[in-house]
Amino acid sequence: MQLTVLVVSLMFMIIIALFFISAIRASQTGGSDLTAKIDRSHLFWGMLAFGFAVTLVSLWEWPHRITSGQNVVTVNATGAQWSWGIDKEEVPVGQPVVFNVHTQDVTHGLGVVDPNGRLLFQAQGMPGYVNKVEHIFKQAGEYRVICMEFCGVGHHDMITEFKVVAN
Amino acid sequence: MMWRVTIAALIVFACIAFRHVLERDPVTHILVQLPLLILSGALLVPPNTVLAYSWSKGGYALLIIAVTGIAFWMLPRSIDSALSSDLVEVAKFVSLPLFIGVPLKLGWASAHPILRGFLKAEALSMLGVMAFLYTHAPVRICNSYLVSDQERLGYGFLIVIFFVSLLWVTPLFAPRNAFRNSSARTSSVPA
Amino acid sequence: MKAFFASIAAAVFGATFLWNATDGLSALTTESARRIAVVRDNPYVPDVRLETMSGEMERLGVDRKRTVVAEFIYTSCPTICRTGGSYFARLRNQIVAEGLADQVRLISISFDPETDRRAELTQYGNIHDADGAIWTVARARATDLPRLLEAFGVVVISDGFGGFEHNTAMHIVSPDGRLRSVVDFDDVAGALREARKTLQ
Amino acid sequence: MLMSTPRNHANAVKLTMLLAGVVLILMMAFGLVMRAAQGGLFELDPAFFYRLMTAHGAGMVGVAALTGAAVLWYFVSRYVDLIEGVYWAFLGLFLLGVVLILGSIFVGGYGGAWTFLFPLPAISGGAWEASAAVAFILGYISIGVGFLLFYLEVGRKIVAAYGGIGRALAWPLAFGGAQPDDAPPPTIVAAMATTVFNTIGIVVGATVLVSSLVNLLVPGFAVDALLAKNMIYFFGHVFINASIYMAVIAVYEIVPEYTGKPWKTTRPFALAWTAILLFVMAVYPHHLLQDTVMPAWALVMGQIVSYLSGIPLLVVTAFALCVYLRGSNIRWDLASALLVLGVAGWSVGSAPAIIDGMISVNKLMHNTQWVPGHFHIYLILGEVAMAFGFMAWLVKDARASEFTGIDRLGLGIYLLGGTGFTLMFLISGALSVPRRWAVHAEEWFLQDRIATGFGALVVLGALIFVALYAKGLSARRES
Repeated sequence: MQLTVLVVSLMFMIIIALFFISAIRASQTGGSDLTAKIDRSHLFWGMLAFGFAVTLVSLWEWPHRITSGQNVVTVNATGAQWSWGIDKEEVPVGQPVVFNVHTQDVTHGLGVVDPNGRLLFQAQGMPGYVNKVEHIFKQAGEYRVICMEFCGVGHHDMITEFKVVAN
Repeated sequence: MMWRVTIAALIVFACIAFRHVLERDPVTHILVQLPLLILSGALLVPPNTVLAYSWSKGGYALLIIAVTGIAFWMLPRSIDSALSSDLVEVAKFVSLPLFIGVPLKLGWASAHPILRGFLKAEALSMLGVMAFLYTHAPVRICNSYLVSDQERLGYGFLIVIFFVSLLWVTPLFAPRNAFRNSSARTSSVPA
Repeated sequence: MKAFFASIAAAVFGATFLWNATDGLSALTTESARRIAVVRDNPYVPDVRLETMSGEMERLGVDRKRTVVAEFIYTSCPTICRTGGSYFARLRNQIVAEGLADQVRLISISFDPETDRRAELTQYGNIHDADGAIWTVARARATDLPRLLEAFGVVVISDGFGGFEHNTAMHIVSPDGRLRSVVDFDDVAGALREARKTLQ
Repeated sequence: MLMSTPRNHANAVKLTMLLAGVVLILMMAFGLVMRAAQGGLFELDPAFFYRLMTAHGAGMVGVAALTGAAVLWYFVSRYVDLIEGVYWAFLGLFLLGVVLILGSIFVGGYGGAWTFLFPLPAISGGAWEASAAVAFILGYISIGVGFLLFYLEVGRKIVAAYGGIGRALAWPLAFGGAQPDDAPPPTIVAAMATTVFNTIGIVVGATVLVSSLVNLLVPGFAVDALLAKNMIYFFGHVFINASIYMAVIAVYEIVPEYTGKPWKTTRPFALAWTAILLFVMAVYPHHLLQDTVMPAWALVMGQIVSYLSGIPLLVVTAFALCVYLRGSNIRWDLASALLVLGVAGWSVGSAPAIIDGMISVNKLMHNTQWVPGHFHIYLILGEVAMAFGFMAWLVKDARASEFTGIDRLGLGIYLLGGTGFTLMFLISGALSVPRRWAVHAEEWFLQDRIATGFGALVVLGALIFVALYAKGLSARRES
């Protein structure tokens, strides 16, 4: 997913850059640049339509939805300067796991990293509130919890581990 | 002059006569009674009175005194004291008109437009602080009032912010004494 | 120039005035001002007699051998007194654990003597496991209440539904009958620390 | 040609830009040190790292806003009479704020990041005292007051001269069928819009700053963390955006000098600026997409407005500049090249920003180095490039040749360094490297070290620009 995001972003960035490069070239030659090939109102309506489609697709299923039911595993994760406390050492593969993110002091960011070092999801832990985030783990292994919101001098040391096990 | 003094006196009299009703609820106490007392003080000053003294130039000294008074009466403990001590209650009825209302009006008249704008912006910010603290404080701020009252007071501040900013911003869309380009250096005319 | 000096004078006057009015910017509320004043003045608490849940009359004030940690409650309180009670229970456990059982006395004082009779006091004690040895629940006489509340700086107002709202805290009274400090109702560690100070 | 900027205002702005140039290089050097330390090139005490980070963040936001404000003042003073004293008061309060902030960081040890996210300033875990955080917040308040005075003066003069906020925003043209010739110039429209939203931002900022101050002085007076966060991000987002939207005035005013075609207020332009005015304020919830306790509508609004904000930028500003350049025979020199680069970099940087503004992506990319990736594009290749372009233009008369070898070298180094540096951030973000970590895992060292190399090029390029500017200033003084 992250690499897709990177590739898509770079693609858009290059397209935008190309517009400028072609315009800069056309500034001296008098030739036509990329903007000459596009009608501005088309660009406007095109961007609007594209945005509408992307919004619909990306929010059709609410990204923060929390399923309820018997096979949901709940984990309480509590951030404190500077360590994470999690009340389960093992969670199952293939089942929805809901993380209740708490904090004892300042704002922390719960980030869960898979055995390959890839960030799977994150949520903020804020004083006085409990943010909930759900994930279904696909493979067993050692996972790490890190802090994603700057919380003081020990921010980078807030690393703890838990296991995802097959049933 | 006479009718302004009469109205001011009537307002102060009403604030005293109905003080039990007004002070029972922090919303009417802080958002009705206190502003009315300030208003009564302001009424004592004839419109467009500009003090000709050199010390009052720019209105700074007067406005600082008024702001000090306002800051004092924004303190929750001052409100509590007014309710628990007769002396402070009397001081309230005297100080709000005379040490806030009067200097505020006098200082405002000689204040530079930027100073006025600055004070308006700061007033909105401080009202925001009050709304923030009263709606979200985890502790009871005034011993004399219930927590639910305190929260209503916070929302009262929000409503005040809404109307006051409307009052101050609306004229900026149609300034009375400004005609297009009256003080503009030039419009974008190619030379 | 005169205007400048007048402004400076007004600002200095205003700052001094506000500084004094807030105890050096540290107390914006009556509650925090009261705590600062208590630490500064150590006022004597009135030597009133409290009727405990076991029916004895107990003196609050001078000539005690123990430090008293007092809180103010009413037993029909649905919210904060209950929580306060559980923190008091924690404080009691700490006192036992640290061997201070014969040096610190905990009293929950009801300011609602009309409703809170012995039965109610006892029931409140039972809920929180207060057996009277270290921690007892007591009520003040109606005639003593005003000066007692005044001395402790507790303000009780009716919430309009038959209950009360009041500022809740733990009050530490040294053996010589002086109020030494006031800490948050949930600050068990702070109360213990302050109580220890009075024992030295 | 437009009437020129009054000499006294021009001199004040020139001094500002010199100060800003020096601060920029210092802050870039801080950034370079942090990147090198992350790459394991040397050991840095984490507490010191986070202090540098705080200084870098606050310093960069401050200097971006300062340069933007200088651009605005310089050009708005061509159209209305501005009081010079207000500018000096603004600069004085700004410098007072800088002194307080630097003091709080390097004397008091404050390292709670420029965002002062409640309640971190009050709960440092022993790293700094509350007094240091108080000094930091007082520094912000001083800067905020300075900006408030600045905008009050600009705002009231524009309102008086152009007949109200609506007219200054060219609403009669946008919504009423008035003719473009009667509309205020682009500078005025942009200045009015930034004045309105940044004044609102400052008022909200003052509220949360004072509340934080109350909390620091009287800890029992806690504030609500979610509300504080909303207000802080509203303020922070509006403030940093305002700096870019102010700096783009330099493009409207300077590029026409090079092409001979005036930049006109058109209907799309007027509509775009009104849209910007609303979007800048409505978009901030995209900073809170991971707070599931926020109302869902606010998060949806954050995602949608985040995308919509790209439209005025790409369809109006960027598109117009491209159309404008075509066949313009623009004279290229350091100034015109950097100004065009500024708009290009800003536009390019919007892509990763918009994508991070999607809730589902945000869960994976936010608070990784992806985020500094996108805003370093906005800054290095956007706002700061425009500021350097403005500086080069200010002294261009003092220089003999138009587009010298050293100009081209500086530009090339800066562009290469900026591109590489920001790309490494984006790549690291995609590889799940968290942002704001003093100590990195060894597997991230490679990207950190490459970024350090590119970062050094950025600093070198900036040094060349600032040196050329200083030289230009002194040459002009002699002549």
